[in-house]
Amino acid sequence: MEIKAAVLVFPGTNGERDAYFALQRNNFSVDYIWHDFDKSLEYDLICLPGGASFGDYLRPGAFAKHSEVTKSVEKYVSKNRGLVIGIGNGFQVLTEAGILPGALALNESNSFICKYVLVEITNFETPFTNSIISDEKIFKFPIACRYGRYEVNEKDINENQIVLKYVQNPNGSYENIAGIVNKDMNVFGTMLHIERAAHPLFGYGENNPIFESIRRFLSRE
Amino acid sequence: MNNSMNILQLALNLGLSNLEYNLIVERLGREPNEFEIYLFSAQWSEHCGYKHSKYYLKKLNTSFESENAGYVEIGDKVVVFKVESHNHPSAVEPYQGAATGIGGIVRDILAMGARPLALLNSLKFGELTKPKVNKIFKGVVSGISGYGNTIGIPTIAGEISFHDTYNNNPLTNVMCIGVADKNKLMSSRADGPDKLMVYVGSKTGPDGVHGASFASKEFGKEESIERPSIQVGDPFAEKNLIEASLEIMQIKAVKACQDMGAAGILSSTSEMAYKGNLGCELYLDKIPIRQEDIKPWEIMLSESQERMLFLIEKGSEEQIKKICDKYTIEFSVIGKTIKTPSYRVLEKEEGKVLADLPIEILVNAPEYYRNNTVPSSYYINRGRKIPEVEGSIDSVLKKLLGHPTLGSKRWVYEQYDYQVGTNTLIVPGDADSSAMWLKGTQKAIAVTIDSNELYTYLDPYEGTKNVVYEAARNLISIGAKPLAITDNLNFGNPENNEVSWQFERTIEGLISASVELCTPVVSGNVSFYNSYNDVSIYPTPVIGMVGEIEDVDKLLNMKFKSVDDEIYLIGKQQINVEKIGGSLFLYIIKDFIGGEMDTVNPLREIQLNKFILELIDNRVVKSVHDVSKGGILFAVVESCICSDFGFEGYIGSNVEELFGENQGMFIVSVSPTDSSKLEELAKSKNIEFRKLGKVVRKEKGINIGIENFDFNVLSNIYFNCIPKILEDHLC
Amino acid sequence: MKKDTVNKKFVFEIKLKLKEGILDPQGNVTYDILKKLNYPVEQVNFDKSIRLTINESNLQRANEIAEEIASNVLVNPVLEYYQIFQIQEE
Amino acid sequence: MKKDTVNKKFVFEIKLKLKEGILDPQGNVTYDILKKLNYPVEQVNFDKSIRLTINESNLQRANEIAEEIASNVLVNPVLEYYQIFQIQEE
Ligand SMILES: Nc1ncnc2c1ncn2[C@@H]1O[C@H](COP(=O)(O)OP(=O)(O)O)[C@@H](O)[C@H]1O
Ligand SMILES: [Mg+2]
Repeated sequence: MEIKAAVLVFPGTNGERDAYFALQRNNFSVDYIWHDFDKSLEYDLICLPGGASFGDYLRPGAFAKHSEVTKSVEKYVSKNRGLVIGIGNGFQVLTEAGILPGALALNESNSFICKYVLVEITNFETPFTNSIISDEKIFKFPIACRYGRYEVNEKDINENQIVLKYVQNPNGSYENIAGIVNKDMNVFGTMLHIERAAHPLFGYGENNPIFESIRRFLSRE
Repeated sequence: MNNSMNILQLALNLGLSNLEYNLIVERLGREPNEFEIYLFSAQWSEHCGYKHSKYYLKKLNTSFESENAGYVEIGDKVVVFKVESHNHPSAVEPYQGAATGIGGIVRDILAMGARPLALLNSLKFGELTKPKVNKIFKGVVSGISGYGNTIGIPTIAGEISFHDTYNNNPLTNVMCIGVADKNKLMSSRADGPDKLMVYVGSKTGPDGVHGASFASKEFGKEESIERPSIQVGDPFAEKNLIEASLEIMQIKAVKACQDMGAAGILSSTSEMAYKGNLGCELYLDKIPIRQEDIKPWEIMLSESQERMLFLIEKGSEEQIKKICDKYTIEFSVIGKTIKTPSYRVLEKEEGKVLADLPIEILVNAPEYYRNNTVPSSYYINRGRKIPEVEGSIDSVLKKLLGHPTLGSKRWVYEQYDYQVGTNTLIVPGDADSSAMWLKGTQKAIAVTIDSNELYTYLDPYEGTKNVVYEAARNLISIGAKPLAITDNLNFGNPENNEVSWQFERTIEGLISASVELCTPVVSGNVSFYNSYNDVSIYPTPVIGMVGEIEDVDKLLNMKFKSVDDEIYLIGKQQINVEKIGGSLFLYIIKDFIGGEMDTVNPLREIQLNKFILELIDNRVVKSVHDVSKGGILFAVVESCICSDFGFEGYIGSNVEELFGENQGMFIVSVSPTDSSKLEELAKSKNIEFRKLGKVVRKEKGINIGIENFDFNVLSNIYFNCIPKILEDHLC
Repeated sequence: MKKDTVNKKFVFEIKLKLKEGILDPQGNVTYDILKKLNYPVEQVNFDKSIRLTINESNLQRANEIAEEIASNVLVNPVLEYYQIFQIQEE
Repeated sequence: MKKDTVNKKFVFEIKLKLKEGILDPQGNVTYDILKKLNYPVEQVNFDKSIRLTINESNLQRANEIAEEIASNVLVNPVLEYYQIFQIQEE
């Protein structure tokens, strides 16, 4: 069964080709969607990739929330049409748009951080993690951002929405949170560049655990 | 009479000499008007006109004036690359200076029709403990991070060194690499008359007016001179410009492309037309401007960032405008090429003519050549006796690891996104060079950037050769075959005999090394007037080199891989302690520069390089690291630290043998089962080798027989080196 | 939204301040530097300040627009709150 | 610098504005977005605003300190100029 994924491209986005490559390698069929797209999104998976939409001016993701396609994503989510993931800037867009709770603030160090971190998967009961075929709970992924510090009001997030936690907090994120889902568990956002774990040449396994889980989840339906 | 006095005075104020002014009058056969003098002052500045370097650069075996960047072919791809400096702007405003430096070199690559895929940089700063230097350092690094990361081009490698010669003249050299399909390269040459010159990108403001002539002056004097209005980078506009340009260049009606760099509209339009043996006509009212009160000459000279010039066939305007609208950037037809070889600037079409100049006079700045004599400092330096280094090996090693030139640059490269684009196969800190995968193939592009101001100061000719060979060794170390060179020649005041001599000898060294290694110089840049109060920096040629990796699965880094692997020194075996002049440890420990420097033996080197590549190709070795700054012990320690292993063996018995620098050496590690194979191969190829020791667990430390170092102690000094200095000298 | 009346210009400053309890890394870094330089500072806060020139027929409308821009576009309510000031351009 | 007198707290706002002619990319892009959303804006400028709490014995000393901090540490004189305001903390 063909699983269709869309990679959204905002002005300034620069991780779209990385997301495309990773999704393709994980057997999705992929299209790019430019940000002025205001029709309904007929895809099984929507990916908001990393980068710096609108130059990250004002705040990362702050302007992308006004793009037509973001409204389309909102509808897509409320209709429960499929799954949505936001990576890095994509996560920032989702929080700015209120599709995911919380916000991403300036790193504690006041500077950009690009490095590998270890994260623990804390909830295996989401579409993004429930088919991970590994006994491992700890994974290595890269981060690359200046605004990666996750902040949220305690009351806006439930424990089971927290999917990934840093083993060692790199940026001051609340409760070591590295990735979350919404209450309906059809939207996932993370500051980890999971799409960069796309090939053994980059020091990862043949398959990406998260994309693999998404694909399994979607093909089961 | 009065008027022509004023024009001459203006010319002098703008940095032209009396002689040059007379030359202009003579060539034109008339007095230039005020507007035209502005044009000449920029186009004939050192930065645009290459007045003091043209004569020498012509000797390089390359057609250097033709295009925005050079290239090599790998498979059915073309790899385009160039290095460029932004030294003066970085001294005045480090963040924006570095940021706009990135923007500029990226547009050079883009102008060739290639997608920019990776960045490297070579940075030079004074003593980091000085508040001023400290600020410049932090500013430059965050400028590169802020701009490079935002446009989504990874910064994958680089080099940084700290020396007091750069206290007032930091160097920011940035290199960019792009890839295009073989038949898709774009030219900057106008291919016929009556084609439209199209302006694409951000609006024009008064930014960097005088930038070109500013880069052609030295600091110190005339401190009060009006600062050029600083160029501010807009990475979002750049990203839009990149995507728009790549789309525009797919259109057949697009004939040529040129970035607007130094002397912006003026030099891009004039050079594009001139290269096609044509003239051009520009209409000033068509140029998108940011503020109403900008003067005509400011528009021409402005170095506002994020702008490109295209030459297109009539009729394709709408198609191109649509792309610009999509990316929210300006589009405007600003003029056209004409048959008459004149450079004409009009207020508006059919309007007042502001300038009408024979284009070849405008574009061809005079060429200066000096009969250089060898400065006495050269002999004096060589004659200086290399001092005794007292103190234990332990204390010397710790000092080196804690010196920012040798300590880890992690604090820097963690601020660069080195992975966006997912082509980066070697991340910073893991090897002597980096590699970019050509997705869809087994091949990769290897890249490195290198310099050594101590070597090139002691002996510009041999020093430059050493640097080029070291760049080659860096590529060899990861398994790449060196293909071509780009160079950035950072020098002091070229009107000074010593500097002029250094420049000439550097070019000669560059030519000889590039010929020997079969790596032509395909692009480059010259930066003069890096001086302060009449003191010039050490001559600093920076060499960028690109190589090819046949099979990505064979890529190697410098990390040791497993306990009990054996470690060999391949190549030259005994440090000639008579020839360790220019070694970094002498500068760090004794503040000494002088003495006899080791030089490369081309035949031996080339043999050695071939041998190392063979070892890698046959998967005999598991890691390779070239021996360079800091000598043999430092190379071994670095491999240990970055791989979390210890060492046990013997390297040498005194400070000179352990830290002295000679040419032509590699450290390799090999599994015990393969060591005999390695030895046999080396013998059959007549390559010298010596077993230094073996890899052990890090808990056992780094044991060199005469001394045993605690792994964690060394590792901490190495990784905390820069953060510690910044912390201790917070400002 | 077009009006026939002649429009005037109003300039507002929208100030975005971090909410109580939200870390201010820029403020902290600057504080450390100032302390090191021996300045008697007790606290440093970085705010964002955005100046808007608005074309409207009257102050009240302009005020409403500024309010709307601040709350819809500029502020991130998880991290920040805003204040609006009408200013005289100097 | 230490005084025996009891110190008071003074709060200042240092505002950093871009000099005439210096490009303001953030302001420009924000302007574009507001225009696209049909707000009647004519111009948008991004300034920096830094609040300093200073411990000093009297206002005049505090003022001098604020001045010194602004000019020595905060302002980037090639791009910006500064203004100092004494403020009442709300
Ligand atoms: N030191 C050098 N070595 C080789 N080529 C050089 C050198 N300096 C300049 N060039 C070449 O001269 C041309 C003009 O350089 P430059 O003025 O820097 O270009 P741009 O107009 O892109 O700024 C380019 O083709 C460049 O590669
Ligand atoms: Mg160019």
